Amino acid sequence: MTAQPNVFTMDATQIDIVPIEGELNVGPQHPGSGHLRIYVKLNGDIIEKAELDVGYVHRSVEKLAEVRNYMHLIPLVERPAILDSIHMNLGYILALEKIMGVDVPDRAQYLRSLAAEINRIASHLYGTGILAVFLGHSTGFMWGFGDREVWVEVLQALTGARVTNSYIIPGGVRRDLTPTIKEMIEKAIRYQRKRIPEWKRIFLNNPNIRARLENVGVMSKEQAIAWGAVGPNLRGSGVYYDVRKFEPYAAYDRLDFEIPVYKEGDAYARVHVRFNEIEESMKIIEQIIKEIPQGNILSDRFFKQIPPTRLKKHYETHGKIVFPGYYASFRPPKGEAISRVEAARGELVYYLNSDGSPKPYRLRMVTPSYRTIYVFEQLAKGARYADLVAIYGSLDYFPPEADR
Amino acid sequence: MMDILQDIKYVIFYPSFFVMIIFPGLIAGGLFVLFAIWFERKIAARVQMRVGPYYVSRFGGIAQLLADAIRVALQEIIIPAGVNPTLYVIAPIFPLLFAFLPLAFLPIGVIPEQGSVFSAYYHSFFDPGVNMGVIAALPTEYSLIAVLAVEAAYPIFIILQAWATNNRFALVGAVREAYLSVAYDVLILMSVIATAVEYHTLDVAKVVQSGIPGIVANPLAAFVFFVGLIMATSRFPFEIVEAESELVTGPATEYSGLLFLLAMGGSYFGTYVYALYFAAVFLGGWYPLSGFPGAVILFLKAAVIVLFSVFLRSVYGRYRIDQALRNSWRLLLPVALASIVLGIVGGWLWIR
Amino acid sequence: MSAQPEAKPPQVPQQQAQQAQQKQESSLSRKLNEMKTRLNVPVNVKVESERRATIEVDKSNLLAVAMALRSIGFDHVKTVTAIDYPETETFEVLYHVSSYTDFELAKTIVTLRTKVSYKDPTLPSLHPVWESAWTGERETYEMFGIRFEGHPDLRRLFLDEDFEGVYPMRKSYKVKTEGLFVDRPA
Amino acid sequence: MDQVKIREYDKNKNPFRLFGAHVAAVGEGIKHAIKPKTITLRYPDVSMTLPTNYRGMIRLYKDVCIGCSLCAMICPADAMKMTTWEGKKLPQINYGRCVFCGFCVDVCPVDALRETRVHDAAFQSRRELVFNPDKFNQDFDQTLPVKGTVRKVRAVIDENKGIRYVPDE
Repeated sequence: MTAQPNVFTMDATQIDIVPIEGELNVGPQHPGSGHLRIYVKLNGDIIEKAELDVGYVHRSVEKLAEVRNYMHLIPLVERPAILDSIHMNLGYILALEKIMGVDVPDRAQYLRSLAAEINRIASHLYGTGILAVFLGHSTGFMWGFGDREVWVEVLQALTGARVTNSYIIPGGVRRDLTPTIKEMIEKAIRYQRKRIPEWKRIFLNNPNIRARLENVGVMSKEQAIAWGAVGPNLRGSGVYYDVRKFEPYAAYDRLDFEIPVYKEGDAYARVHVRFNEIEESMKIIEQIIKEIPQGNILSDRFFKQIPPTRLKKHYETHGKIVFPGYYASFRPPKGEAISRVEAARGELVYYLNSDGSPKPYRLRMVTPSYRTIYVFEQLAKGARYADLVAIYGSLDYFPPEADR
Repeated sequence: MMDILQDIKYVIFYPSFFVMIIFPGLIAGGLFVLFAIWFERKIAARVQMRVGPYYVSRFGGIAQLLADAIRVALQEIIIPAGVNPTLYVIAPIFPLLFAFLPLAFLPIGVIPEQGSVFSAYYHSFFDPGVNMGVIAALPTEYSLIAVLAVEAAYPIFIILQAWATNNRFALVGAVREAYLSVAYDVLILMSVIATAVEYHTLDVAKVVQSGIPGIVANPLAAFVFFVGLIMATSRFPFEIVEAESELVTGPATEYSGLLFLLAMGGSYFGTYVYALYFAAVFLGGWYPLSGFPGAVILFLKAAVIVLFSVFLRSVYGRYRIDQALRNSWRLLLPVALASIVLGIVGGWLWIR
Repeated sequence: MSAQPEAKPPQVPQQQAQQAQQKQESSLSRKLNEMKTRLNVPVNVKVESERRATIEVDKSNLLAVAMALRSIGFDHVKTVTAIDYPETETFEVLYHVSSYTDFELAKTIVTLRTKVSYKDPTLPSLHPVWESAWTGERETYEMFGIRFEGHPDLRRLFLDEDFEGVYPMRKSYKVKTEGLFVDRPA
Repeated sequence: MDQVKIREYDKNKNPFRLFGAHVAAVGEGIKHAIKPKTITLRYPDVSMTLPTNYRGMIRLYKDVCIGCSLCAMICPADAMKMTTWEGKKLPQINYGRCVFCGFCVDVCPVDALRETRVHDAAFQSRRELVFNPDKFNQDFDQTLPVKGTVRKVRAVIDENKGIRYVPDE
């Protein structure tokens, strides 16, 4: 202890603390941990090391992929992140379509983007809610889930299920957009737009929340790149990267939207990115329902295989695609494909290797939260114990998605 | 026969007994705390797009809390291995006790010489400061400070409780309580000193009888005291000691059953007693009424404070411990100092 | 919220943008081939499209190639994937790498593939080159039993404590499946 | 590629603005306490009717079924299995495994499987979760154990309240 630092200007990391070491097992039965255990090594109030003991909700998707055929995998791959299931589904189908060489009609492309953006809003609201309850802000938690309910209701009308949508199939989508759903979406957008100022007053601009998030878990641009951060966490650190811009899939090359990037790299910037993305997503959805072209929602290759009587009964009257028998068990050609989509939490990568049999030889699924594990461990080092949950929440780390 | 009734009436309305046990003490306080928790859940539910307690009883689930309290009280009490069982069992009683005891010094009304049920005790509870009797369990001329002196013992027993449970989460919570108490005690004490200087007295009854509510005479002190109140009783946004997402339930982590009820009840009783004190010093207390109606007025004012402080749960998250400390020393301490200056000026120019 | 424009890249007119796109098509292969000549180790570069390329490399040269890739702007690993080929008793390990900083390279994913045999399932860890390989290498280690030498924390990640010695993602680890009929054996 | 715009959030920490933000937050809370936007339902007194295209429990039309096994082949969860029933190949379903993806319904070439809107079901044991073709052939019917009447409502998106419930006949 030589020169005393200025007590009023120093931050948490500069304080000399008499070493009092101890370990805390946060989770998996801990109210703030979710489905993982965080082994925290404390020195006073400062975390020396946080080790993530993951795997409590491991579903071994990659192993099961070896014994399931391609259609069976659609519900399986979306299970790890049911609140982001459209993206999980979409990434897998993109890889599969690359191997099969299927062209997707325009209308289906737009519908994919539509469902994905609705899902992105729902997922961001969920993430904000979880962050809020980690900070003790129970209203943010309930509001996140309450507002998400509106979008889930829209998704349910579109796909027929609340979260496990299984909406996207090879060659297209399963159900068409109807005027009723269009109207629902317009109302939902208007509702959400009205809600955002309220959110700002009670949560985002609340001095209490700002104090908890500003300068917490700061990740510089270089660190974000080195640690391989993804999605809003990466963009919160000032890196301009979004798969929707760099490798447009679905209808994104025809849509006009911005990618919010923040410079600061702290938890508050990450929350801001999410809020701005909700606004951007609503803009995208508005464009889609205005510009969506007419046409089929399934690739002609499969569409022709559906018997005309069934088409008439289901597609022409209810806008519902029924499957040709081909889907029950098909063999794509030999080959491999790698696809990436921008899921709500970040970049989602699928690597699919087909040996010509009805089952994939190898499916590799790298989810955004999986890539956040390392980021989380690094960010927690040197943080205060109370900030552990703030960092956890602001990274939007979702244990089942990481475990797969 | 009449004599016995008269005797019973004398005993019941004997201020020491009446204040501590009946009103606003144990019975009224206990019921009010249950109501406050119900209100906390119900108002949070309204803000949060939910319904809240609904099924138990017909009036918005108002008996839900009673049902919950009975359920928790009847749960098995588990005493962990490796603790001192005696200490473990008695530890949660102390915080509750020391949250409640300061009420003894707090006057809740004045006794007119005639016309009130309390008039019989006019002479034995005479306060020369206000030239009237006061309804207080232990009337003293130093009640402004005496209440705080007893209340200051509260955090020590929280630490004892955590120590007795031998749990790391509890210990971290206890350390936070220790740090926090350093911050809020200073604030509360300074705002009270400001008031004392302004009113030239250490007697709550005299402050009230002056007829000027503290919040008018010294709004800064009232604000600082209110923040200190929230901090001292672990209400949001200073619910740092029990921080659920970090520390499970802080010092109460290991407790179950009736002991859990006791361990958690302390902070609500603390809020209640502090609110009574706040209502007396800063909100004009019972003035201009006297006797029992005055006490009811005081109680209602305190109720508003308690309900507002539990309502804050639906607006705020919790601060970090270092932020709470820094804010209290950096932002509120200057305000508290200003309130003392204001107190001196006000006491010099206005209140004689 | 103040939105301050900062670090604007020069706005290119439509025509120039198209030219840039054509140039970009070749830029990946040009960059990779440049790297190959500079490296002076046997590598097999295959550019499949403007967005995908594969580099096959012997495991002894893996680290050198990774360094070279890093130096031309590939700054993170997306996935570390191992594939088991029981017929040849080899594992193939794939690193999918890309870039965040270089906007041209960000549009591409380069697969760095190498092979290890069952007999000596060790690879040099690429953690010193790309920190982001940390999770993927740990998972590949526990699922396939491939050791990454030089990895700072090579322990099991997802599996239970009692999974010692069994590598579930190898093809020799069978998953039971059921038939279509409940009353006839599959 | 658009222009890269790097934003910064407002870092103003003026104590008076902080105080103003506190007041705004508390005011917002009070506003919602006075005029709540409740969206939860008082289930089971009030129960929600699901939209017509909802993928609920599945019902088999035994007479229509041709026993082609496509449903069992496409079932991702091994819930749908074929069985020999009265000399005919018919599907049976195990609701303990069903994930309600609706693939079987969509793939059935003769529409022998249909989705119902029934969603809330309770069973006494796991054995009951397996529906043999006869049980599968009936509409799943289960009355909710509530005293009095259950009010049926339908969710409607509302611009001000998010979700509004209107009575459903």
